[in-house]
Amino acid sequence: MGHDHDHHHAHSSADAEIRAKALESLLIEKGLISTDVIDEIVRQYEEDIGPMNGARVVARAWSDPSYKKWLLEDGTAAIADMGYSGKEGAKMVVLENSPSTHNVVVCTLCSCYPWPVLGLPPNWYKSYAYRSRVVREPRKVLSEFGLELDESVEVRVWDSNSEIRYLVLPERPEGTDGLSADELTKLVSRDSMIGVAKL
Amino acid sequence: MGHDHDHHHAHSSADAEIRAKALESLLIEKGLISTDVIDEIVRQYEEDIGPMNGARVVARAWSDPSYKKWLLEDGTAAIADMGYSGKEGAKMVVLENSPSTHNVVVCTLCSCYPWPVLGLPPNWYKSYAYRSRVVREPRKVLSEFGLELDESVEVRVWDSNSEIRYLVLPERPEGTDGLSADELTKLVSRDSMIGVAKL
Amino acid sequence: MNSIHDMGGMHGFGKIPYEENEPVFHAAWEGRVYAMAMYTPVGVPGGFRYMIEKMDPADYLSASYYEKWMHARTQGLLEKGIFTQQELEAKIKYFAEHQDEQPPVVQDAEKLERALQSLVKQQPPDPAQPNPPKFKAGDMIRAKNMHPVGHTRLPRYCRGKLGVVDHYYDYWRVDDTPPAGEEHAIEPLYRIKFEARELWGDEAEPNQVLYIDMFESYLETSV
Amino acid sequence: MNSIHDMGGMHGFGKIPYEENEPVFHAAWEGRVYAMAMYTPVGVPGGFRYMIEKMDPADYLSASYYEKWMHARTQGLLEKGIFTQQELEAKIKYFAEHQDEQPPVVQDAEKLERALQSLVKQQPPDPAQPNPPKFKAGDMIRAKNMHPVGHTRLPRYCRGKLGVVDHYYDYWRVDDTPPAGEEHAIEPLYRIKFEARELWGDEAEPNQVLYIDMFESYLETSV
Repeated sequence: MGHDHDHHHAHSSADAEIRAKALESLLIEKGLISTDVIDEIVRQYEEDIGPMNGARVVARAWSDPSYKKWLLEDGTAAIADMGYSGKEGAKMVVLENSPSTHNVVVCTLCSCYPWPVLGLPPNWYKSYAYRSRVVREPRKVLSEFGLELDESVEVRVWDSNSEIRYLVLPERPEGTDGLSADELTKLVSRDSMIGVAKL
Repeated sequence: MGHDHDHHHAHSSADAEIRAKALESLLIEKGLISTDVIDEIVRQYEEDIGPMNGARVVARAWSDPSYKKWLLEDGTAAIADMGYSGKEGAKMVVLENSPSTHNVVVCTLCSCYPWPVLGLPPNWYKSYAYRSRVVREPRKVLSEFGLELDESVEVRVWDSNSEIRYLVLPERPEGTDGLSADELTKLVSRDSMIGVAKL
Repeated sequence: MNSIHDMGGMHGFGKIPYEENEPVFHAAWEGRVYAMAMYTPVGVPGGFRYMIEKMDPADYLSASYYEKWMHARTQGLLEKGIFTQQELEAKIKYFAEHQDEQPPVVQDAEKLERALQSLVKQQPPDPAQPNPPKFKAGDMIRAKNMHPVGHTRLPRYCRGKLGVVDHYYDYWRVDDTPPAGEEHAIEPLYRIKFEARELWGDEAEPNQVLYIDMFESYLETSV
Repeated sequence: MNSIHDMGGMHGFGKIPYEENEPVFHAAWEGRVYAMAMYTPVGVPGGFRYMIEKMDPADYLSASYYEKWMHARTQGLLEKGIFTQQELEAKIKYFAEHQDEQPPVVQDAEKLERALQSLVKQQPPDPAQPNPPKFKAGDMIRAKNMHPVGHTRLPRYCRGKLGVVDHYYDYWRVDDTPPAGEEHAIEPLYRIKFEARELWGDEAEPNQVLYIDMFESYLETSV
């Protein structure tokens, strides 16, 4: 989908590894962090904290109208009810997509992202191309993701740069009436909860 | 006066030399340019076209009130009368400094500069620091050049980005009453004609 | 700070790079840098984001995401005096010359417990302040034309633009660099809605709006 | 184009580098690139400046001035089909492997004469157009909030700002990328004066104004 601007330092990732080892070594020697903290945080973000969390929230909202109502009224509390809270999720706002409204989230200044429900952001979300372009030409950007929106659809771009974090509630796909919440969870992609894809 | 942001590619100037040779070789083989054109243009900018031209204009204006009047009214014609015209000097405007007004010139978008009277710009004029800062904090920038201006002096920053080019007419230094135009010429610095220095 | 990080609306960055089935971390060091950046209990002077924004713009653009995080974490520790440049360079030299060596392994149940607590801790908004919010939903506002040298969360592309207050959210700590000697202010936070045309003029795409959260001190009553 | 070249008002570039007794060219290749850039009688598609602005922003920031010129000249010749990427790479390879070799030497009195004429040629403004200038000195204007993807000479820091027409200068060719299939427009050009406070808000320095020349299509009547 185009070239990655991180290529400029591609040659130095060996250096980065060495510098990271030096930093870890100093922090451990100074007693500021321990190996198990680093190992466990990495493990949690690799295994437990990721878009499957957001997908469970979305599936429950699709399955339970009263939960959906609560989620849209008080995202933080409704998401905490699923066990998801903490860093980069102090205040969660859920944005409902509909046939007439499409929401898409960015952080132009850095890469703010709702960690408790989506984990750590993918590279494209952190890319200079996405950060610079989606506020100015969201339809063109979305079309590069394969999502063509009719002009009648209002595109709402959310630049998340205070402490508020956003989760997009995608439209429930057709033909999923009989599915359980667990089955629905598997349908919900990360990209649909950022707003660069529909389901 | 601080680090030069060109350091990032310092290692590649050998590459640049090779690429320049390749380009020259192709252009000559294709019959688009000749060696004497390149040699002579380089020679002219190294020897003939530089701030000494502007200095002669300034010295004449200091010495001859009617020339000064003409210069301020029609810079292009008055400068052409000294034999200076051509590329990046199609329309010249001369800006007179005074005890109450200080003019300083920049090109924020690239590095437009009045070639016929000042030659090619120095690196600091082309630096990202100068281009980004002098429109926003000219007094601070000028103080880095050693020029402290009283708050009562109006600072006029000129961002030259159409085809108009500017030459600052600095104030004549005190104690120069008896000097000839030739002697005055030697006093006029490049920086004073850009507006980052007084004489 | 009007630095390169404030890139909303810029041209020139090409197409968006997309990777199918992207891993959380592309190399083990990225995850370790992430954990050290977030779970070392030492603050970064001026804030983590500001430390990144102050990078040389060419370095900012050429560094990868976790290289920027490593820079901010390392620079912050240097400025706090946790270790010296000499100590750091000696360590880098050591690991460059001993590529099979690893940092020491230390387990610490207490540190782990604290980290796991902070990972999931709910952080509520700040308590209400003596002055009530100045704006309410529906008010027309103008985002200030401000150019602070310190950190700010008001991007350039919104400054000076007319918008509407869409929602008021409690009081929150203003992340901007406070004036010397002052604490971070606690202010009402609002969701502001801008029409794309107001932001981008004739080049705006049709039927687009932008929502962005702004602290009260970013806003002026529109005239 | 809102690319990195449009850096007026940005923070983060540090102090201004100053070199005493700076030579015109810091290396012989710089002068030769300058001459080739300006005196090769083949235009650069879209214009020389635009070709530089379209560089990847990280490359733009890390390239030196004459490296940018070389890029624009070379890229322009490639796009015009004057030589191919293969020919260029072969030449680069040749000179990399034969560092003592020089390009061929060819003298051409006719080319030299043309170059010297164009060096000093007076280029007058364009002739007046059927529509007279819309503004006159003293008029309040607002610079348009425009964000064209093509080249423009209206920097971001002036857009949307209120100023005063200070002077009208004849008709000039608008350097901006024209719409597809159209020629560059010829328009009245004005000198516009902005108060620093209008541009920079509270952070403006005292007693400062900015003058900048703007084509008529950059201006709106202020309301």
